[in-house]
Amino acid sequence: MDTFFLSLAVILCGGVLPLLVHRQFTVMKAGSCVVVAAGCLLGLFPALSVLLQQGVAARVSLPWLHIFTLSFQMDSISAFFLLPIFIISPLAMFYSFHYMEKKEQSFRTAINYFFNAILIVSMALVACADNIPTFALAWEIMSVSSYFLVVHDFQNKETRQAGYLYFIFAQGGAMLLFAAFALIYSYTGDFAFAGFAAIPDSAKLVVFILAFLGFGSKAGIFPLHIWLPYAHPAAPSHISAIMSGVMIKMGIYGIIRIYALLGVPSMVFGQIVLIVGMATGVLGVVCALGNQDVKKLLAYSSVENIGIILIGLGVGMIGVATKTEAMAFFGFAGAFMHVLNHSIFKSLLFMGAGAVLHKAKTRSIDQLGGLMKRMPVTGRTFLVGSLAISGLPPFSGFIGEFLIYYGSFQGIHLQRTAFILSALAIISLAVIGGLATACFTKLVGLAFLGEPRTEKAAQAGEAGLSMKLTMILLALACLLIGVLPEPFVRLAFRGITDLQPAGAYNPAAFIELLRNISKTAAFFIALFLLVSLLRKGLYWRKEVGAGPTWGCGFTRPTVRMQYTGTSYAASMIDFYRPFVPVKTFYTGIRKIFPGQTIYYTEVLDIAENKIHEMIIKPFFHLLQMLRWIQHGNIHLYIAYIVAAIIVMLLLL
Amino acid sequence: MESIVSFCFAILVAPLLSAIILKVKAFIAGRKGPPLLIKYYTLAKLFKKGSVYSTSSSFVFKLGPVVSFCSVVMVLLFFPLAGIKPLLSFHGDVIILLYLMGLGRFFTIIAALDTASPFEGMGAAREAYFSTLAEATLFVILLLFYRLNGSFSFAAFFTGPAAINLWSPTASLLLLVIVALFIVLLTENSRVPVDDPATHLELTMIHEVMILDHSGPDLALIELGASLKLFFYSAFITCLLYPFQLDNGYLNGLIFYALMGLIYVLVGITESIMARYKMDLVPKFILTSFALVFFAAILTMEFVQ
Amino acid sequence: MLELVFLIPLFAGAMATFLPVKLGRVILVIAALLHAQLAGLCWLKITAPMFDAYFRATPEGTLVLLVTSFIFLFISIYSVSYMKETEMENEHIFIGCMLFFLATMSMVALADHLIVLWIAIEATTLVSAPLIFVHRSKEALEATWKYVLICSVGIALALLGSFFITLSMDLGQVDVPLSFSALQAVAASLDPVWLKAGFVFVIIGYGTKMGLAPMHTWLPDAHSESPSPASALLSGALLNCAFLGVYKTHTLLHAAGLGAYSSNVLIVFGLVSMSVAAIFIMNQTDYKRMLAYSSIENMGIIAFGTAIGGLGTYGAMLHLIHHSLIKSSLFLSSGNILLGYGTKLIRNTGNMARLLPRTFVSFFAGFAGISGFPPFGIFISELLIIIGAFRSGRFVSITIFIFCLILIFAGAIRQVMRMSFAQHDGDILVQEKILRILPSYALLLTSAILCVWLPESLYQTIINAITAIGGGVHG
Amino acid sequence: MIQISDALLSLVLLSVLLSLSSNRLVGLVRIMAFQGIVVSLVPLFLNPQQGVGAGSILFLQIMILIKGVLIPGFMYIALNKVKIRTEVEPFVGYHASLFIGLAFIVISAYITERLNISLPGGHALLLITAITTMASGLFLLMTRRKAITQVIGYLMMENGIYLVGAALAKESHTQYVVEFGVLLDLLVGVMVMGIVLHNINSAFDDVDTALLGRLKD
Repeated sequence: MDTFFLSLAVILCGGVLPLLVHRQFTVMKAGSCVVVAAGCLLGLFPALSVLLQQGVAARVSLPWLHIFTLSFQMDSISAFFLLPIFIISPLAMFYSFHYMEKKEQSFRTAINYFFNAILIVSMALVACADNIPTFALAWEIMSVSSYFLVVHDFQNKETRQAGYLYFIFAQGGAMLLFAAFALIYSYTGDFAFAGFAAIPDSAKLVVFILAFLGFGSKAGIFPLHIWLPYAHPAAPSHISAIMSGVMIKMGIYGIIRIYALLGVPSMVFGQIVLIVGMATGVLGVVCALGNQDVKKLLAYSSVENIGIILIGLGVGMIGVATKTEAMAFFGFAGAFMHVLNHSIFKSLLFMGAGAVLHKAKTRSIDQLGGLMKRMPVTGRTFLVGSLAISGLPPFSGFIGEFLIYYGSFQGIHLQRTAFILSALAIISLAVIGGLATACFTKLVGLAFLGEPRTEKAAQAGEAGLSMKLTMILLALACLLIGVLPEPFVRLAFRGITDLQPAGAYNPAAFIELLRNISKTAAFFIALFLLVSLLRKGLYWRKEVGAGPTWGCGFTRPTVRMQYTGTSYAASMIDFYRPFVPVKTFYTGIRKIFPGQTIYYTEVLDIAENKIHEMIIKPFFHLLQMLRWIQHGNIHLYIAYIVAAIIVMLLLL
Repeated sequence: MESIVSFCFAILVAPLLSAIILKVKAFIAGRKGPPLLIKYYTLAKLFKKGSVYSTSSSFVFKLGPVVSFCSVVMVLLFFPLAGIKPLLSFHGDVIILLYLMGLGRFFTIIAALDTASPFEGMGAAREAYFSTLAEATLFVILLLFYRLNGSFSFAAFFTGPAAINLWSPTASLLLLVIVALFIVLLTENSRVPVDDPATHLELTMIHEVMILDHSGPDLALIELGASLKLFFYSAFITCLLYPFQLDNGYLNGLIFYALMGLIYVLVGITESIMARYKMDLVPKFILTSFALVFFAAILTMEFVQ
Repeated sequence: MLELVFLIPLFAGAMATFLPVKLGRVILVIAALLHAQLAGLCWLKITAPMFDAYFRATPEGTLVLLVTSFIFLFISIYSVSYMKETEMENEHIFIGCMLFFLATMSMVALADHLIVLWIAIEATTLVSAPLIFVHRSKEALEATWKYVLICSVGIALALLGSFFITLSMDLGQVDVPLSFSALQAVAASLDPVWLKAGFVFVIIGYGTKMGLAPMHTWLPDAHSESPSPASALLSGALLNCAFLGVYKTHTLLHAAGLGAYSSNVLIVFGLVSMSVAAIFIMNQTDYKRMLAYSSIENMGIIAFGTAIGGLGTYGAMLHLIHHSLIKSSLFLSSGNILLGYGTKLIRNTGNMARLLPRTFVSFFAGFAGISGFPPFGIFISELLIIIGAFRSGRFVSITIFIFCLILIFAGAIRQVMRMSFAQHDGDILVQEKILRILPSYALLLTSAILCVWLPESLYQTIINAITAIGGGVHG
Repeated sequence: MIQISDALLSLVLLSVLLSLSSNRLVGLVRIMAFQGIVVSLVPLFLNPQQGVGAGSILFLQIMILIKGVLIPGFMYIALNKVKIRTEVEPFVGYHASLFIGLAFIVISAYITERLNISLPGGHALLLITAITTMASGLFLLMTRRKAITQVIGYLMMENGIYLVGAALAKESHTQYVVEFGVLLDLLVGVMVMGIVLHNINSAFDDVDTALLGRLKD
């Protein structure tokens, strides 16, 4: 545990350092990156040692403000969640070395680095917090520091709005968490996490729902995900990578933690988590499909992946409730694995998107195209990331999904509710998988392939060195986990050892299966190489020509005729209507010689839309009406006092 | 050894079977039709040729055919043909196989998008769309099988004493599954009424339009891959129809390929007597298959206690 | 000689009123420093009261006195610079009234006698009226008029309440001096009906002064129209003093076994105040009014926290301290903003992050603090109040409480972000000066430090203050 | 024999009713002066058997000075200085006000009945008067447009509260020092109000509080 705190101190130094030397731009960036990276590396040791030596749970506590103690404990769950924090964060910092190029904004960059370091530290503390005040403190610091990271480009109106939305959700979520903790405290009278299991079952459900909503608002469960598609695009890309790759996982961590602490094998928890997970996953990916903004699309895809993780958790919880050990084990392990995987490929994708944004100056898919040739490294790594996030073998995303599938299939033999839920989990995973493929073929195919649709895209160049290196590293990780999943899955298995009900299962048989998967992946790659060689052979000494794409008889094709993201997704979106409303704006054709007309569609987020229409608007109207109270008339003000007295005397 | 032979035989025979469909269609239309070996001729011709690549395209375009071909071959490697144990098999292989097919599709789609052609984009969008629905059906079938038989690989589904087929007590459910699978077959292999491979209007096509720009050996790989894919789905249905558990391997093989031929004929007949659906009716068609298997899955709550 | 705590500022105020302005400024700061020392002595229990029938250093009073003294010190430094910048007319009166105000507030904090407390609170109204009034604009006049009249009416009712408490003593056949500490001892034999009636009038009366809705109506006007140092004093110190009156009466009721009743009343008032604040913080157009409504909210929180007992009461006391520190810092920052932009309308401000970076830091940090983010203490106090409320099983009220908190946060952050980041065309009228920045930083820093390290003796003072009403840290 | 205290209380009631129906500001101020003096005298006659101490005589003088002379005088000056139009300008008409005043008396009688407590000397009338005075004061505060009438309403309310205090509180608790403080506060309060009034008049050319409605949300 000492090493852990030492590493946090080093990271903090790495954050404070830029504030001191912000006048030397390059020195500042390099220094901060190195120090933070060193800190993170240091932090990995205790996390890994807890994971590898089973049952080592270090604990530290110190008194705070007379009535609290700040106590930290690193068990396997915390240690596992520390991995993405300490792996992705330094990489994102490294990436930012070439991403943050505006020398004139040197001080602002320094502030960004400062809050970034705070965010890393606070996330690590959240993962290790062991009582209510500690957790609340770390959680709030995390929220506030990430808020400042989101509003980095505050001149931009959209950024401000995103920050606004994010902050509200962060605070609202925190309040719900406080309520959940307070409810527990009201029974235990103790701040420590350890006593949570002692509260009555009826209270546990309420606590769980409150905490689920609170953590869910951070993780981005439907319909509390509204802030995500705003905040992630608004933040600088390395921040998006950390937020999407790591920070929203802290919400997941919270859900797991509260579940583990409550320790109730009730079906209801699993049902809630699973159903919300399915809704989140499907609606997330459909919204992603409908969006043409690269970073927004990725943000929705994060929502989708949170959905997948929740499905995994839900399956695990149902497994615990029905005493189906294997189901519990694989559900949880799959969720853990997906947490790790998602942090890797999502940060890779956000970094890729950042590189595109940096060079092509636009985030709209409908304005990009042909970047594969102009940004070969970014394009190829992005392709790998897309394959991984679509859950396709032999890349990492598949492994997590496979575990979850495997867990869900274990539930197929159960009766009634459990069976139907498992079946629904499988179906929704399949649907999500299919739609994710559609979504990422769209992203890769339209943004990176084909011809550039605008001048901006045509003039894009390759990203800077540090950006390229980071992306290559992450892409290799995706492939590595996909081909050699065993050690990583073992880590996930170790991760869930402290999740009591699931920890007892012996996964020896499954390791065999993993090796098979790994063999299959290897076999597939071999086959692929073989066929490629064959293809090479077939083309040997043959004439290979080049010409324009065949226009199907159309003689003068232009780049604007290419299929756009909007049209690509249109029919799929249509399939999911009423749940995915589409706003259409069309001026129509009026005169005999029609002038310019405008046609424009936008895929709306049902949660955002409905919440705004049905709740926010009427509520604000009510508030506006109530403003009459302060009308400025002193006579009535005195009448208020009199009325208050009369009412109180009557109630005496 | 037996497995290798069976696998190689399948790869060799697949194009021939595809030609049966053409023959049947021609027969019903009252024409003579192409020779049965037409697919082999086409493949040979294509393999001999060189290629022309679009200036818009990148390496992804060349990767597409290879990956999609490999993915289908992989699936066949795991599939028990005529009751013969497949080359590879392990518990849980179905999922990785379905996902490998997804990988193939992924590359087909982005290869199509790589050409910057609006028509190919259109085809790609449809392919992506319909396959999301078909995939859901397949997964329901998997879970249904898992519930019936407790196994998790093609080999275990269709071989051994607990093999799933029409001769088992749950046959009524399997009827639904077979119909659904047939629909999926039509969808995934771009047959009428979902797609019309013979049409000459790019706007109405799905799969064919995606490969407009491919030529030479690339196209050959795609064609061969398509034949193998059709072979796989037909074999899937065939296995459900009959348990290939006779002691005589040759007899098994004979029945297998006869049933296969029957399915191809059925596809041919379907193609002849049906018109292609309007694009927006296709999802409904595929959803029918989903509904069928989902219904079957729910019914298992009564059957399997 | 405990009474020196209010006699010295009184004397200094009289001097400042009649001496030249420049000397007056020096007197202001020196008196603030002296007062801080005297308050410290009082805290350390070194000085004893001379008129112990009327004055007494109770723990809650000491707490309020300390807070008042502390923030007054920084506000006085700020106001020296502020007054130089604004070239205030009647500056000597302003300085004098500031000191009088300090004197009367200290008197409130030390008062132990029912009626003396009343006199002191009424006196705070009277000496602070000129502070609001000092700019003599039409709005300032209106605000002053409303302040004086509404508060006077309210406090008159508090006097009635005090009489009722006296009556309850007579009816209960006890004859002790009319001081809180004496009544406390015999509380059980007081007549419950009249005690409750007295409480009703006291809470209406002092509640008016404290800014509890629906008697809060004067507060946004007065706080927004007065010069910023005065607003900071009104919000950071005066409201606490009024709260002290409510608190002492609540203590009395609790001792008499009527704690449940008074708690319920306080909770209702607290929640109504928070709701009203929520209504008006949404879409607020004037940032000083926004801060004023935020004070109403926080007084609601304190009332609520006090009422729920246990940890909640501890939280309420912490909230009182931190709210004073942060809110006065915010009002000081708002003074800089007002000087910089020359307007109180939010829509005419903007881009503070660039134009007034130092003020931006203090304003935004203050806002984060008041919204309950660490490292500022309101984070802890709100957490404790929520926990306490759950602990005492008040689920409905805590739901409203949390809902209001979220609503207020949502309303305020919008305005704060607008002011901090939005586009602004035009120049800054008055640049930031170090003397006008440091006090607000110092106040915020104090809150942050108290969130990390709370001195043992201060902790003990808080505990002593709340044990009387069943507050504690193990409840 | 008619008790002096009862007579005084009746006078107070009469002054309350008069003030409600008065339509001239000057008249109103005079009524207030009268009421102030009468109210100051009440405690003296409340408990005749207790005797009159030197302290209370002194206090009585101060009281009369402040309530009967200083404050009304001050308001009189203010009235002249700010040249207020002499109409009272109520929101609620004089007759209606009068009736409401009568209703207050009835209600106070009812409340006093209900309270059923042992008042010193059994002066039920004292409590009735006190409540009526307070209520009427609040009523004036709420229904009279002019700022100066609001001050008068406030004064009336204070008078009512003072009566309650006199009725309920034993002298031993309050020891004059405190009562003197209360009086001082009252005096200063009214002075501050007067100053503000004066400024309002010079800023707005009127003291109509309906003009004071700029500060709102």
